Amino acid sequence: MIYEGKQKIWSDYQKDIPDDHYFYVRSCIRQSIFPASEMVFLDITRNKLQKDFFETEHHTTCGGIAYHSDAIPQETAMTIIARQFALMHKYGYENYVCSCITSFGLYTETLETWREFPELEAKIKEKLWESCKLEFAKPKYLAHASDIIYKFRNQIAQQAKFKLINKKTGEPLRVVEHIGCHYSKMFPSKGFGGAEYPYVLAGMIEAWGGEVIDYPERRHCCGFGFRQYFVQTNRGYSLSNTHKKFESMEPYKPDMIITNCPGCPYFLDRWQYVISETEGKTYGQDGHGIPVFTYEEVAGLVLGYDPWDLGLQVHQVGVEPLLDKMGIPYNPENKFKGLNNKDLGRPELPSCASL
Amino acid sequence: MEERIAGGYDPFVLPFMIGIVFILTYLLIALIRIICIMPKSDRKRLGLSLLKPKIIYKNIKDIFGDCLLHLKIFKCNPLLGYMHASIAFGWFMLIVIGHIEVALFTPQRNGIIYYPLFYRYFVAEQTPTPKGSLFFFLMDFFLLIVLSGIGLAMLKRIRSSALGMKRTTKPCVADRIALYCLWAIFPLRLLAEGFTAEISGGGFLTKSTNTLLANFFGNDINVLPMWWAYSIVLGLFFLALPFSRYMHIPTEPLYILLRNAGIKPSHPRKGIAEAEIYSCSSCGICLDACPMNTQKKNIKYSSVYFIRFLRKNNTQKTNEIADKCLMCGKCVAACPVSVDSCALKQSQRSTITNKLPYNYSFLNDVTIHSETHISDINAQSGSDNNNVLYFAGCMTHLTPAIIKSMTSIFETVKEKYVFADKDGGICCGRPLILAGRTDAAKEVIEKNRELVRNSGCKTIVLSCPICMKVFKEEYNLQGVTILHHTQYINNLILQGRLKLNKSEESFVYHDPCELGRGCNIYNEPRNVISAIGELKKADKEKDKSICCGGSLGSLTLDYADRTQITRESLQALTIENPDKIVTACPLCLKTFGDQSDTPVIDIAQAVADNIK
Amino acid sequence: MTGFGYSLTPSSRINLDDKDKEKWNKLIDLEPDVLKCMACGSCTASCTAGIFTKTSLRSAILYLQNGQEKQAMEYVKSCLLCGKCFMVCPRAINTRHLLLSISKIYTLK
Amino acid sequence: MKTDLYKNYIKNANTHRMNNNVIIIGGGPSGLEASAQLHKMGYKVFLIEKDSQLGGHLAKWDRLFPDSIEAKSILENILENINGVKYFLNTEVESITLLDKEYNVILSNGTTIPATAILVACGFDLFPAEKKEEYGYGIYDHVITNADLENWFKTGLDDRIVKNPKRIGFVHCVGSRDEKAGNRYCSKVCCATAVKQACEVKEAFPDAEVFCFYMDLRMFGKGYEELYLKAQKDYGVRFIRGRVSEVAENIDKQLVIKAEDTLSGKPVKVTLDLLVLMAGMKNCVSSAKIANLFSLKTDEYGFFTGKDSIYKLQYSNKEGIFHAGACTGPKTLPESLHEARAAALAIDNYIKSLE
Repeated sequence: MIYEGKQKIWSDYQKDIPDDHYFYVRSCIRQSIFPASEMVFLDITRNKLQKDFFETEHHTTCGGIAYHSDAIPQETAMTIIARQFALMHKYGYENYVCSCITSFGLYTETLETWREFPELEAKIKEKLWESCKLEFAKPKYLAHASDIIYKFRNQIAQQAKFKLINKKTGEPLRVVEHIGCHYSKMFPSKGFGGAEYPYVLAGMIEAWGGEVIDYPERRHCCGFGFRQYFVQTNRGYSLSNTHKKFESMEPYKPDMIITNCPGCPYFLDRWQYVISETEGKTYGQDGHGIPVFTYEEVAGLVLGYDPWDLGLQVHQVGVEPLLDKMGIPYNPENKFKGLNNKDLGRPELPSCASL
Repeated sequence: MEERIAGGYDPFVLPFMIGIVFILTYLLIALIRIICIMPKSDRKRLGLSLLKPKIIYKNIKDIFGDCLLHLKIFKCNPLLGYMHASIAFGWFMLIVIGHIEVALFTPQRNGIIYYPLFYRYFVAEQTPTPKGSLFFFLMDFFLLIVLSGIGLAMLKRIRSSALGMKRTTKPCVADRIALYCLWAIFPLRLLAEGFTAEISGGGFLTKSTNTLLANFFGNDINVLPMWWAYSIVLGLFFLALPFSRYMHIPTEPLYILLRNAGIKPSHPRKGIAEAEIYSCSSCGICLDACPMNTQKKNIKYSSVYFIRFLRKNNTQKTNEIADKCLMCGKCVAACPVSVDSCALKQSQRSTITNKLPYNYSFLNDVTIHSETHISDINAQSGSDNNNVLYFAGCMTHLTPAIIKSMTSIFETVKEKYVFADKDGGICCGRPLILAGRTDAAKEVIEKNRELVRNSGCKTIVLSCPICMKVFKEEYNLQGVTILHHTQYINNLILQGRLKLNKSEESFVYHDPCELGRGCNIYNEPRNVISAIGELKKADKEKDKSICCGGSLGSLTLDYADRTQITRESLQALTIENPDKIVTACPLCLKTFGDQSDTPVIDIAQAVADNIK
Repeated sequence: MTGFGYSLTPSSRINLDDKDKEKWNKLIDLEPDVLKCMACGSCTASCTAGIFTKTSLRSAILYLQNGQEKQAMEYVKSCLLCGKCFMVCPRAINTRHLLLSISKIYTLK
Repeated sequence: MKTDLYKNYIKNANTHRMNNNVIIIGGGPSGLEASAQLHKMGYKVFLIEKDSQLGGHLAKWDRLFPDSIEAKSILENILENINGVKYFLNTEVESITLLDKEYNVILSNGTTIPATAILVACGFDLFPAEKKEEYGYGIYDHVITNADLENWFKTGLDDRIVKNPKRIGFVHCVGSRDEKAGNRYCSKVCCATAVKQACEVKEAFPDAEVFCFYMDLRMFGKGYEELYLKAQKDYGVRFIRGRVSEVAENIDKQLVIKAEDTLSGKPVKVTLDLLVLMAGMKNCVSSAKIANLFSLKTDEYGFFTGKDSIYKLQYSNKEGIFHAGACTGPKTLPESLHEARAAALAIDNYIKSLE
C-alpha cells in the first residue's frame, strides 16, 4: 500500500464544513441502541469544543428505513425531509448535521435530486406547505456528525487523556474503520476521502494515535442491507456478509473496529456473537470478539469519559480487553449499574466473544 | 525308392524335431486358450458352424483361397499375390507330396514326423522308375516355385516398389530371425537335396544342382552338413515362429473358422481377437491403404503396427493408435487376411470408454415427431403401415440442402411419410459405438428402436450412412425395410415413380466410408447418377474410396491432418474434371464443401434438381 | 450452541485461487484443443442432446476453467458423442475427444 | 543537357514547395512521418515537440502487436527520413496569428515561424489509471499500467513486478467505454495490446497463470484474431468475460480481484501477484490549448474533429490547418502513419491550390 497515493486521493475529496452553529438531528436507531453516543457527541461538541449545537424535539425520523425498504414512496420521504429542513430554518440555522448515515445519504440524495429536477423541488415545497404549513428551505451546509468530529479531530487529540496506543508495548492499535455505505458510495464527492478510501474515520484514527488497517473487504457492507435483516428468512444472508468481512480482516489481527453508521456497529457487534454461536469462531484475541465502537464512543474514550457512561456495557462483544490495552481505568462492578446505582441485570454469558 | 539309412534316423533331425514339437505344443495350448477365453455364446456359435455344410464349404474355400493361394492379394497385385501364393501353396504341396511319397514308398515310416522332410536323405532310388521320376519332378517343381517366391520376397525387402508396394513394414527381431530362416530353408533344402542327389537320385532341379555343385565342392563332405543346416534352420524357424509375424501361417485357418462362424471381437485380446491379431502377416498392405499415411508422420498409426503393439500388450501405444484411426475400413477391405482391425480398435477403445459415466435418463422423455406429411391429400395412400419413416440424422440437420431435397422428392412421388427427427431427434448410436461406448450406445439404440416400432412404419429412409450402418447391424428391426436415401431413390426410379431429366452435367461419385465399405452400397448411387447425367470415374473408387477426412471415427486426428486427407480425397475424385462431386453423406458433404473447388452436392440434391 | 433459525449462506462465488490445476493440466495434455474455445456457443446451439438436456460443451469448458468440476460434468453427462459440435466449431476443436477426455479425467478418483 | 532541362522543369513545377513553410505540432509517429513526407516533397518543415525527445509513445514502447515487431526498429525507420527537418524539443506553441493566408506562429522558446500550413499531430495521452480508484493504481504495491509493463519489457526495471509471480491479471478497458471515467468510446488498441502483453508476460514467467478480464474482445485487424488464438492455445492465457470492479490488497500485498464471469453468471475472485491496467487513450493534455489558440473544433472528449469522419478527416475546420494521428481519436500505429502520409498529401494539394 502506497500511502502517498492515498493522500493524493484524500486531498482530492475534501468538503467545506462550517465552523459553528449547527442544527443537530438524532438517529432513530442510535437513540435506542447506542443512546450514549449522541449524548457524548453533544457533550464533546458543546462543552469540550464550545460549539453551538441546537436540537429540537419536533424532529422526526427521516423516513430512510421505510424508503429503503420500499414501504413509502420517494415523495413522502422528500416531504418528511423538507419538514426537517424547514424546522432548521425556523430555528434560524443553516448548517444541518445528522447523526445517521442513512439519513445523511438520503438528505444528500434528496438535495441532488432537487438540483437535477427543480420541478420536483417545487412540488415538494407545495406538499410541505399543504401538510405542515412550513416554509421550505434548504440547508447551506449538510454534514454528517462524523464529519464534525473529523473536522475537530486534532482539537480532540490535544485534549486527549488516552491514545489509541497499546500502553504496554507503545505500539499503535490496529483499527478497522468501517464506513456506512450511504456515507459516500452514492455521492463520493460528499464524503471526506471519497468512496474508495474514505478518510473521515481514518483521519480520526491517525490523529488519535491508531493505525488504520486496510483489509481486502474493507468496502463491503456490514451486512445490514435493510431487507436482508428485516425479513428473518434473509438473515442468513446478512450474517454471511458480515462473516465475509471478518474472515477478510482476521489476518490483520485488529484491536478494534470504528464505525460511523447506526446499523454497522450493531451488526458487526451482534453478528460476531451469532457467528461464535453458530460457527464456533471468534475473531479477536484469546477467544474474544473484536470490540466495535461508534466514533463518538472512541472520541469519548480518548477524552477520558467513563466507559460505562459511554454505554459500552450494552455492547455484545466485551470492551474490557481494549480498555486494558489503552490503559483506561474502569470499575468492573459498575458495568451493569444504571442511574442511581440501579442494577441493570446481567446478560446471560455467551459461550464466547464476550466478557 | 528304397530306404537307404537303416532305422530311418539320423541325429541331424533333432533340431527340426525340437522345433516342431515346440511349435505344435505351443499351437495346441494357444488354441485351447483361445477357445476357453471366448465367451460361451461364441464357443457355441463356433461349434454349430462346424456342423453346417454351407459354412464348412466356405471354410474350405476360404482356407484354400486365402491361406494358400492368396487370391485377395492376387486381385489387387498379381505379382505380390504370386509371391505369397508361391511360397504358401508351394510349401503346402511339398508337404502333401512328401507325405504321399512316404505313404507310397516307405509305408513303414508313416507317421514319423520328420521323415517326409528329410526323405531324400533316407530314401534313394537305385534304378530310375517312372513313378519315382514323377515324384522327383513334382518335388523339384514345387521347390522351384517356392524358390521363385523367396526370390521375390527378397526383392520386396530390398525394393518394395518393385512389387507395387509404396511402403513395407519394419520387421522386429523375431521377425528377422524367422524371415532369414524362411529365406534359408528352401535354398538349403535345394543344396541338401542337391548334394544328396548323386546317391538318392533327383529331378531336373536337384540333379542339375548336384552336377553343378559336385564339381566345385565335392559331394560327400557336404551332404551331412547341409542336412544339418536345413534341419537347424527349420527348427529355428519354428522356435521363432510364435514371436514373429509368421505366426499368421498356423493362425489364419483358425481365424477363418471363427470369422465364418460370425463371431465378432468384444475385447481386443480375447477370443477371436487373439486369433485375428496372430493372423496378421504384417504384410504391410494396410500401410498403403490408410488415408492418413500420405503424411509420413502418421505411418506409425497403421493397423499393422496397432496389431503388433496389441500382441506386445503395449497398452499405451495401442490406445494411441486406436484413438487416431479414422475407422474408414480401407485397411480392412485391403487386408489379405480380412483382419478387421477397425473392430479391434473399437474394442480397444471400449476398454477405456465403456467405463466412463453417462446419464441418458432424458431419453425417456423423447418422442417422435408424429406429424404425417401428405403432400397431396388426394394421393393414393395405402394403410398406415406402408408409411415411410424418414430419419434424417444429426449431421443431416447441418446440411439443410439434403433435407430440403428429400422433402421435395417425397412430395414429388406423393409419399406418405413421417419425418421422425424434424424437430431434432436423438443420435443413432453409431458415434458412441465408434468411440467404443457400446454400453451407452445400447440405450440409445433401444430408444430409437422403440420409436421406430411405435411409428408403425414398414420402411425407414435414412440420409446419413453413419445411421445406416448401425440401423442395419444393431437395430434388429425385422419386418422393417431399412434404406439409405440412395437406395430409396434408386427404387423410385426403378419403379417408375420418379421421372428424371438427364442433364448435360458430369458427376463423380464419392463412396462414403460407412455407406460403401460399411454397408456395401456401391451400385445404387451410381445407377441414380447415371439417370441424371454422366458418371465420371474417380482415381480411387468403391472399396478403395478415400475418406473425406471428416470421419467421426478418429478421436485424436487433428484438423490439419484431416484437411490433408480431404484434399487427397478431392484430388482422387477430380482427376476426370467432373462438373460436380456427388456424395451421399452429410458429413462428407460438409467436409468436402469447406475445401473443394468443384461444387459438392448430395445425391438427393442432384436428383431433386433434375426432377422432370 | 444456540440456534437462531438462520445460518451462513454458502457462497456462490468462483474462487480461482482454489482451482485444482492438476486435472486441468492433465486435460490440456490429453486434448490441448480445450484451450482454443472462445465461448461462441455453436456447440451448444447445435447439440443433439441439448434439445432435451442442458448439455453444453461450452459451459463445461467454462466450469472446468473455473475449477467447478461437479457442475461441469452436468453439462457433458448426457452427451451422445454425435459429433455435430465438431462440425460447427469455428476453431476446429476436436470436441468428441475433448468430451471423452473430460469424462476420463474428471471421473478418475 | 536533357537531364538539366528535366531537373529544371521539376524545380519549376515544385517551386511552391520550396517557398512555403509547414509547421507540425507533435513529434510522435504521425508528426514525424508527415514531416518526413513533406520534407521529401521539398517543403521547409518545422516540427514542434513539447517533450524532451522525439517518438511520442512509440519511443516508450517495447514491441508492437500483432507480430511483436520492435517499436525501436519502427521508430528508427521513421527517424531515418527526417534528416533536414528543423525540430524544436521542449517547445510548445504560444500564439498564432493569421496574416493573409499565412500563419505566424510564436513558440514558447521565442522563435517566430511563418507557415502556410499547420499540421496538428499532438496525439493522445494515456488515461491516468489512478482515476479508476477502485483499481488502486498508485496505491497498491503491485498494480501497474500497460505503459509500465512496456517499460519493464524494455528496461527490466520495476519494483512493482515481483520475481516469480504466480498469477497475473490484465484489466481491459481501463478508462475506456466508461461513462464514469468520462470516456464512452473504445480505445481500440488496448485489447490487442493486452493480448500481446499477456503472451509476453507469460514468456517472461512461464509458470504464471495469466488472466485477461475483458468486456468485449475487439481483435479487429489482420493477425489480431490469430494473436488471440495463440494466446489461448500456446500461452494458456485465460480470458474471463467480465470487468474487474474491485481490487483489494491482502496482508501479503497480493491483489484480490473481484469480477463477474459473465459467461457463467457468477462472481469470480482471484488473488494476483501483479495486475496490469490497460489504460486507454484520451485526448492529449495540450489539445485544449491548441484548440483554443487555433479555434479548432473538438468533440466532447477533447479529440479534434475533422471536416467529416470519413472523407475529410485530415482537414480541420480552419483553412490551412490539418490533423493526423490519434489527436482525432484512438488509432492504431499503422493508421496514424497512413494518416500522416494522407495529411502530407492534403497539405501539398492545399498549398498548390494557393498558387
